[in-house]
Amino acid sequence: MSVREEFDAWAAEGRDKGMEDRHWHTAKQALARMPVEAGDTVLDLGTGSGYATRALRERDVGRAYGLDGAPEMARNARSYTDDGNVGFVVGDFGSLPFADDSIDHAFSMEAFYYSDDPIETLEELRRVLRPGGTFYCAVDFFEENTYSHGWQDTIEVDMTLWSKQEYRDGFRDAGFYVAEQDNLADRDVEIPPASEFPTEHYDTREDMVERYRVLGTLLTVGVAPE
Amino acid sequence: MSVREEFDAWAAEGRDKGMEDRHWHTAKQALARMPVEAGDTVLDLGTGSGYATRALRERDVGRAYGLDGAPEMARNARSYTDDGNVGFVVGDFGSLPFADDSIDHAFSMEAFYYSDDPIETLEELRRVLRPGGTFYCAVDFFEENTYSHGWQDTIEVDMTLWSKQEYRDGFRDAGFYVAEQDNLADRDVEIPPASEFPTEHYDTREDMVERYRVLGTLLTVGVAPE
Amino acid sequence: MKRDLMDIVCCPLDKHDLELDVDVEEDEVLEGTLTCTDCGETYPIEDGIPNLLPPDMRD
Amino acid sequence: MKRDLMDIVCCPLDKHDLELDVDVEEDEVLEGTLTCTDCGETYPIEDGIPNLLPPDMRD
Ligand SMILES: Nc1ncnc2c1ncn2[C@@H]1O[C@H](CSCC[C@H](N)C(=O)O)[C@@H](O)[C@H]1O
Ligand SMILES: Nc1ncnc2c1ncn2[C@@H]1O[C@H](CSCC[C@H](N)C(=O)O)[C@@H](O)[C@H]1O
Repeated sequence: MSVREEFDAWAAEGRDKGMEDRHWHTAKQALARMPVEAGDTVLDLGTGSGYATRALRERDVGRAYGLDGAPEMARNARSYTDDGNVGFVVGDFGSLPFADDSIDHAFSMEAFYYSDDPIETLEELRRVLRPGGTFYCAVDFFEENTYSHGWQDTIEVDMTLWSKQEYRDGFRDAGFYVAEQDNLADRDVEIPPASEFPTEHYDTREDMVERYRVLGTLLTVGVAPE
Repeated sequence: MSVREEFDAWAAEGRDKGMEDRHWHTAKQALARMPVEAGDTVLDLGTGSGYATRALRERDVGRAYGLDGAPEMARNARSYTDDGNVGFVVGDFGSLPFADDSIDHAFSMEAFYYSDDPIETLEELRRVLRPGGTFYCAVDFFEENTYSHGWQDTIEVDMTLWSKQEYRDGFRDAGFYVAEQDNLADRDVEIPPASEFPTEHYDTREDMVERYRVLGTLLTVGVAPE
Repeated sequence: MKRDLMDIVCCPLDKHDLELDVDVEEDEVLEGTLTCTDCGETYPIEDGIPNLLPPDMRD
Repeated sequence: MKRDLMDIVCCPLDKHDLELDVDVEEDEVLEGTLTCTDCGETYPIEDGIPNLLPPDMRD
């Protein structure tokens, strides 16, 4: 199934809003770290409901664009804001429709690993970022987070399962400098008392603590060179 | 008073260890984010007891060096480890005794603002870092942290009180890319119940929460360009 | 889409500039077409959203 | 100091290479002198720690 079909269906079911609620717990931490300045042009890759695009705009950037490969996602995202400096574009990670050096900073949450060819996507990002621009790449689906491995079985789009080291190496292979890597703990999700385990998803309370408070969301920050 | 006199006296009084205990709460968070690789050469500026130098070495870097302007600090730091790949050097922030492009990543906790000339220090760091190398600069003494402003009265070395924005601007003026800025919350310090306030340092519990859990330690990450 | 998107947008295939033809415009462009000034490929703007997927991914 | 520090260390004033003269060495150099190959300035190594402060900050 194509990205378009898979995620248009998600958008139609309203799953964009559910993702927004869950992903915000750690996405807000990554967004807060971004060195954006007033007037910057920023890009949110795989924007879904567009919450990160809207949050960046609140930091007084000049223009915030959300790109998504699923037209229904972009349509939903557009309907959640009437800020004229927020815009949505349908496009694919592998062929970004932006000019060289046209973006100051880019962000992506839980979307990068759907790319058909992650190195190509990173090269495209390097091309559109101005020298010194950053790419904040946040993912919950990564090698060390074994709790996420089963997701592929429920999604028909191929997913890339990189480790922390593979994220660093991939960024460097595509010509990025790696400035930071971190596990962002989700401190907002509620973890029930031990007596309620096993739950549907976790055998023990320790597992759920490891999943959310320790592994959390993997953030890799790349900086585009000259 | 010179850095040497002021901090040699601190070292003689054992204040290096007290700082280590307190600063570790947030320094460990900054250190964990650094994208160091096995074999890297790393530098800890204003190393004090050398705890950050030792912690970096534990991440399997090739060599970790701590630089300090106070010979007694370096002497103490040296006495706390016998790892042959950890070394200490007496030197000044403004005239770093390292060759161009010789350092992969640099770190500094609660020391940068003692520099005689912070822009010159940043330029020196840019010089010694290889392209793509990072400088992780962590400070508790900054404009937004009004609780820290009184410190200057107790120290005879002149301190630079920059705001978050001034840190970003200063890094850029010295030719760094700014990759990240964050307030690292100190979640380890114990905050007494409201009934115990006012304390010696805080009028209300809210003040102490703001100081540690919100303002915390200001981290600015610079990346050296080509 | 706002017209200022034209400053940074380009053809996803060959990265050349696009030309804007407007069919419906209110505060922003609601319906129209973006045409690559080099390869001539066209990209629709529908309900205010430009679809800049490579043509083979469009449907 | 370990001898491999020589790979990266330089004169703090003019950034030229330093020459190492060893007085006492065990696992590492404990006492000795570093001399700038350009300006001739000397820097002491005491108790295993090189003092590379600019000379006017040394005392
Ligand atoms: N190759 C690709 N090109 C463009 N968008 C893609 C894509 N692969 C996946 N996407 C989009 O990426 C999104 C992933 S879901 C995550 C949405 C949002 N960032 C959030 O945090 O909730 C979907 O909206 C999907 O349509
Ligand atoms: N201009 C300068 N050059 C070199 N070292 C300096 C300096 N100004 C201050 N320092 C050193 O910086 C240290 C600041 S205290 C902080 C020590 C340690 N990083 C910690 O987190 O606990 C002192 O050891 C002091 O000697």
